[in-house]
Amino acid sequence: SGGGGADSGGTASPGSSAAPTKVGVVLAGPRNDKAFYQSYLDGVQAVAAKEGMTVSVVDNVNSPQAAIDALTNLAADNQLIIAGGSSLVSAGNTVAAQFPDVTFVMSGVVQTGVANLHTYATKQGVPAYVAGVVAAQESASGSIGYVGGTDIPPNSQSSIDFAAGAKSVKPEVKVASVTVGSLSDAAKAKEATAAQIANGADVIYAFQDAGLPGVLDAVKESGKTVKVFNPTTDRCDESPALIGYAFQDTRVMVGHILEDYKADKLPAQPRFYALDDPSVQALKLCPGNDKYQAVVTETTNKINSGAITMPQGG
Amino acid sequence: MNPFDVALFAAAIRLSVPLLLAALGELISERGGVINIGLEGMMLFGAYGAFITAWATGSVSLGLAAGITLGLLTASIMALVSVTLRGDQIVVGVALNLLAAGVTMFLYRLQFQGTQPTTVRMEPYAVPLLSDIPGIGPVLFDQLPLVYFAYVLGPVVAYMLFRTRGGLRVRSAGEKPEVLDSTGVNVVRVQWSGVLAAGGLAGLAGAFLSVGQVGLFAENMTAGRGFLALAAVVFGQWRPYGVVAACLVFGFTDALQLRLQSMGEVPREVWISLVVVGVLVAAAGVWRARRSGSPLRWMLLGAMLCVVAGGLGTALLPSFVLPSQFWLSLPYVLSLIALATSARGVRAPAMVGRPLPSRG
Amino acid sequence: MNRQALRGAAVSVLAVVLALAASLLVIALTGAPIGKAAAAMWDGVFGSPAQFGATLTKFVPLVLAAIGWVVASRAGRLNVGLEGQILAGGTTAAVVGLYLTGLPTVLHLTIAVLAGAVGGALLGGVAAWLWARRGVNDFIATLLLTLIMTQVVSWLANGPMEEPTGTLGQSSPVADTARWPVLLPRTTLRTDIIMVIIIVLLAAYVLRRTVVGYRLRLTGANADAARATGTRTTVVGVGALCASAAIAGIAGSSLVLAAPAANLAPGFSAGYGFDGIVVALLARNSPLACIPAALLLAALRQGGGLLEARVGISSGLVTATQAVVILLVTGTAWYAERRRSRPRPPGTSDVPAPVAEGVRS
Amino acid sequence: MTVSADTPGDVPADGAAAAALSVRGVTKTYGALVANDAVDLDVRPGEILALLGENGAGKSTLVKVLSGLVNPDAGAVVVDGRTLPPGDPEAARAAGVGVVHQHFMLVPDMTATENVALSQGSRAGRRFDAAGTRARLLELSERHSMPVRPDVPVELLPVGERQRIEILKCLLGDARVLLLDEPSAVLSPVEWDRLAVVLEELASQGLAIVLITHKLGEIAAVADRCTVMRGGKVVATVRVGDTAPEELARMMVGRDVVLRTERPVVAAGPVVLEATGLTMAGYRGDRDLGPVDLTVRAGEVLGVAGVEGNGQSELADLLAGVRTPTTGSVRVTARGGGPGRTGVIAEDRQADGLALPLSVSDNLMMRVVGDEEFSRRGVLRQGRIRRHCTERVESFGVRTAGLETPVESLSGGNQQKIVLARELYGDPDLLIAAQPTRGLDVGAIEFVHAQINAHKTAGGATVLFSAELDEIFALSDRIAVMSGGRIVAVLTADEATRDRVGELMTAVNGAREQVRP
Ligand SMILES: Nc1ncnc2c1ncn2[C@@H]1O[C@H](COP(=O)(O)OP(=O)(O)OP(=O)(O)O)[C@@H](O)[C@H]1O
Ligand SMILES: Nc1ncnc2c1ncn2[C@@H]1O[C@H](COP(=O)(O)OP(=O)(O)OP(=O)(O)O)[C@@H](O)[C@H]1O
Ligand SMILES: [Mg+2]
Ligand SMILES: [Mg+2]
Repeated sequence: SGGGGADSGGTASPGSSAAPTKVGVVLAGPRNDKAFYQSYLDGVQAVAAKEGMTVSVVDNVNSPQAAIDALTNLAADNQLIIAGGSSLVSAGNTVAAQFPDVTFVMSGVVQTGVANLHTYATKQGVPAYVAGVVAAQESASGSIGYVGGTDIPPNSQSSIDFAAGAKSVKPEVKVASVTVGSLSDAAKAKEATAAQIANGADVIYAFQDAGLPGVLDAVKESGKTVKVFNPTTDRCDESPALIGYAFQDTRVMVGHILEDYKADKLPAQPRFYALDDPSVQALKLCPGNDKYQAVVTETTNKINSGAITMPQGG
Repeated sequence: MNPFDVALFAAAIRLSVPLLLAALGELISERGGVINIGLEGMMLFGAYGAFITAWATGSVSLGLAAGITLGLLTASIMALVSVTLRGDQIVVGVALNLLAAGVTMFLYRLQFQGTQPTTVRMEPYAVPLLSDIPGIGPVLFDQLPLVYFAYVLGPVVAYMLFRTRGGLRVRSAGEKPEVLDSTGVNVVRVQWSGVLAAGGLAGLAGAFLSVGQVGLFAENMTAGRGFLALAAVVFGQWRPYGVVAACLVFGFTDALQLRLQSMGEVPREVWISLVVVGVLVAAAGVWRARRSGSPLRWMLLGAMLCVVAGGLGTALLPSFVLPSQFWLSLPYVLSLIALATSARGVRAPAMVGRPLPSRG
Repeated sequence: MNRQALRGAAVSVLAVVLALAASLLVIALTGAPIGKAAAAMWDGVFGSPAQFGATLTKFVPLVLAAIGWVVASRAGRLNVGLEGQILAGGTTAAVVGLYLTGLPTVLHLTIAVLAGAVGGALLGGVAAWLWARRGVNDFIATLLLTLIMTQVVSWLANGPMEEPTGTLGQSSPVADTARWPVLLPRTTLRTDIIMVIIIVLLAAYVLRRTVVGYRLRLTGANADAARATGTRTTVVGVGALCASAAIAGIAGSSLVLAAPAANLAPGFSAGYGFDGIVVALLARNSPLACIPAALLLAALRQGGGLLEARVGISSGLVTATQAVVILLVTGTAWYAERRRSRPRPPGTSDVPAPVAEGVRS
Repeated sequence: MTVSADTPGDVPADGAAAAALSVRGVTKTYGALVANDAVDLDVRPGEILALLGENGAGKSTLVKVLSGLVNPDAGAVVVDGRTLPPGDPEAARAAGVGVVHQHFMLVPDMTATENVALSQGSRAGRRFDAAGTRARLLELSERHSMPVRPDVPVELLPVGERQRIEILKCLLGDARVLLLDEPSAVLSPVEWDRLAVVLEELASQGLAIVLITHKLGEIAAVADRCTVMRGGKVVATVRVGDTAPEELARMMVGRDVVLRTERPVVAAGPVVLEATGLTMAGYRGDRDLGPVDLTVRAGEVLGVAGVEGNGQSELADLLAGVRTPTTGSVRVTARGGGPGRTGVIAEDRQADGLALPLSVSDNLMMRVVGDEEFSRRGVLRQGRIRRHCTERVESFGVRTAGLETPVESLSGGNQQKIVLARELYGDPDLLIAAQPTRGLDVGAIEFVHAQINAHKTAGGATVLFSAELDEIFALSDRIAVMSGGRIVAVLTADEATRDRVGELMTAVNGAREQVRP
């Protein structure tokens, strides 16, 4: 192990094989979203508690300049910066160069050739593909729906992949996507879902965090049998309508980041998690839907083996 | 497939109601000469206050009361700084939005540490007999009690503004406060009451979102409805029934766009109704031009566009999807068009955006 | 006159100090170490060249937006839509920076900045047209256009202008030839600040010493009298709105061309348009006073950032603190004005009592 | 009877009746300026007291103190034996003080009914009785022959009608004390006559009335006593019947005033103004102007007379180029050929002639700032501007603390002088003078008349619009009479008699001014 006494702004070189004592976390959204951002932070804090690191957090970073500021401010005091949210990537590209002693890990494709800049990210659309395959089989009406939040990349990727998954098994299935305009507007998510149901959709992929209860409400009030997928976390107990979720645990990924940092093994190439590590991302089914487990496993394997190629864009 | 069904209209009403509550309050405030950019913040505070109270007490009505109270408190800041202290209305409003976003976020996190609990919420109440009317019954009369309140609010506000002394005072505070001053009425107090009305109703609108519709709170859950309500006041041209109509139009387009998006492609019925709307707009334009000499050509242009787009759509049925941002900005575009094509007499109350003169 | 200006300035400074004290108090109430918080505030602004550079970087859009407000309000127009015009200007600058390549730096950058001005002016022009030809309240028109422009930028950044991988919801960076050169190495400060200072001085000069400035002032004071004595007030009003919007557009171009990421991203205007109004208010609509006022607000924004990063104060609290600062400043502005017009004891003024007026001796 | 100007209040009360309104030692200062200086005043029930004073003497300030709009530095206002709390308009209203302010206190987008209702009652939550208010308004309006339209937003009404609404508003408020601040400034002579009858009737019912006016004839016609103010102080109170108008004027200004100006005779020169076929459709919504044809020569003053609302204001705007005609054209030819310059004295100087918040110097530069003389390539030439403004201020005797003083702090007369100094600069070929002396005191009127005559003598052409027939007769070489938006006759000064002009003004087309139900 190298010099352990790396203090703030000190001499730690990137990838020094000691546990960082100070980690800064930047989140593009709220730290308590019960989903993506929260699990990022949980991951860091879990390791931090074990290893005795201090963690500084800046969240709700919603403009480019705020992203630069957050990264710069944290870089001044910390050795490792972990940024959750693809909108922070371009800020990472510029700030990393100014702090060669600090290691930056971004969640999106970064500029190559910068020694202290790395990518660890999830491809959030891929589990939605598997969900699409299940949805097409589950749907009795031949019509399924996608209720999106805002026009952000993981949203559009999930939308495209969900539709592609469904069409891959039933080309004639109708997939309609609606964007609510907010991830936390539960009232409007409810109306959007009600609209989907009114149009005959009986399986819905809801890309909603704080807005999910609105979606489930709409299902309940419709009185129809409608199944819902949600992203990220296990919320199966919230409603019997939930059929499964695109499990994502960035905590594990963040754990990997810290391990790799310690072992001085942060890769130069972007490290993407699709479905290859089920502890990071997977399509999981809620209890009582085991009949689809085989389909899920098969599709997941096909994707991992490259037998299925994912659609582009998003 | 026909999107124009009962569900659509019911959704339109539900989407209109929070707008209606906030916009009618804002109408009173603006008629009194204070524009309230902080409406969004007042709604957010209202939503938060209602949720936290309902969560703590398990009572929806206490929640609603708390929502109103928080709206009133926020409005007091607005009134204190912009009316009593003659601060710039825009700046105060912007600051209040920041304040609401910041404080609700801070407190909510402090309390719930990353969880998102749900709580009791208002139950729909089917009005006996009325809700049995086939067709409109279930749409209009099987709703949350607050929706019924919103139904009567428009006429109530109209009555208050035009038939009561208080209304006269509010309007004169917004047009020519010197007059009010000379009659011995405290103009500052009148403007305060306008702002408070806006705050209380905005708080209620926020409460409608949190404990009325979903029984939970989420950071920034008002999602721009305050600005939409501001636009509705403009679109409604500062008249109570105009504002009601504007909110219904916004609610309807919102419901329709959600519906159309979830249909994937735009069905033939929609194109046909676009033609119908075009014809109606043209007719209304001709009628209005007769009456008030408002510029006809813009109306006709808009109507022509509707007819042409509708006709082409009917004939070709392109399965195209408009970006969500188009729908999100539509209410603002509509408001601007309404203002630009309206008769010249339509204007904001003279004092909107301006501080009261101080007396010698 | 000077003494009054001084008192106004003193009240403004006092308001800010008061607001800072209030926010430190709130911070203390939440249990955070207050000394550390204050130190973080200070370091956030002056702690290192990078921090100071970042403060100055924020100064740029703030002061430009404030000047935009001053120009319009001189002519009696309320341009509340500076925020939207910043978005418009940034967008056009980004378009030129991205798609008009192969030019030498000087030329490309110049064109991109001008494009920003034009973009802002175009959006302001829509409001001006609505005001002049359709009688739409400028206040309302500019506000609505801002709300629309926000959606347009979101659409462009996620749609037509998104970078090739299509995964970031932002555009690619503009060509290097369209970027402002770095002024201080290892900071975000770029040479656009020099242009900005020139613009401020120019605006002050034009408003004070030229016929155009005179006509703006006249139109703002009484448009009817101005029109009756030969000033084309509609032209002046439209011109003021467009010029104001063009300046905001330049602020937008800086937020793209001088930003480290140098691309178009949703929300890049970050509220500068509205904060600019606060700056102008703080500066009592004097262009030169906008410089210290903008520095102050930039420092507040910058200091608040480090407060969150270092002391762990919730971003909600930092936001709320900024709101309190704005409220205090706004609330006290009038107090300063009012103090000015209070009766002074006889004998302290140089205004003689008008006796026997109306008579020509 | 001679009155010493140094002993105020030397006319004792008639009979033993206690004063309805007493003012004791009211003092109000604005900075160093003493607007009211220990003012004492008594008005008894049934009495009409005229308040006379030069512009800026402090009359309106006193009215504002009495109505509670202005908080005095010292002194007390006593109504019916009770001292009013200072600066409380509500208390003043409740005590029965009714005010017609110098500037209208009407909400423009409300109807007369609503405006009246607004001024009454104190409980906010209550429904107001629209039908009842309307009925009482109409009843009163009929009783006093002051026709008003109760359901039209007042912004669409002519000023005369707005003034009537103001007065009715006061009467409906059950006033015990009525303060009228220059009500006749915007009334036609006929309307004034009607108002005079009303005032006398009210006085006979026991109201105490304070009437502020600059017109000595009005004072002679209705007032019992007259209080004269100068420089914020009461200088004398006299019984009207005993005092000649010249004497009143002298007390007020502090020197002799020439009440009648001599009209210089100047040989008419070439045609300067030629207006042909001027029309304007739909002014004030439903009326059409014209067609109007006019010719005015150098060295000539054309007076335009007419009842308010018959198109004079609009014609003035058309001639001044402020508005564009629907058809027809206005040609102004310089005396030496080529396009001529026009100077305009706007009817409403504060609204259309001055930028009140700006400095004296800024206000003097409005027309000429773009000239080569005062700016070079768009940059102001400060030195020349300063010299020019100093010269203007001095030669017109403007009383101002300096060139940088905001015009709003000047008194009405000095504001008018600023307009004259600006508009007469450079010897314009044509002067459009609309109500040039409205609201001015006699001293200031004398000055303005002298300036108009000087302009004429220098060979300029003038079109004079005035609601004061006296003024028209005093200055005009020819008189055009307007009615119903047209010029119904043009008379020479010799042909024109008061009766003839009055008859033409109100004949046939004048019926348009009548109120439609
Ligand atoms: N009905 C109309 N249609 C189109 N343009 C118009 C119409 N009426 C007025 N305009 C134009 O709009 C502009 C402003 O009109 P507006 O009536 O507000 O002028 P104004 O009253 O002179 O201005 P201000 O508001 O400064 O008093 C003018 O240039 C005028 O030519
Ligand atoms: N709000 C104010 N601030 C400063 N000075 C004022 C103010 N109001 C009035 N004055 C000054 O007080 C003096 C008296 O004004 P006031 O309006 O009472 O005169 P007036 O007798 O009514 O004159 P006029 O015949 O022109 O109406 C003037 O010199 C005026 O400039
Ligand atoms: Mg106008
Ligand atoms: Mg007066």
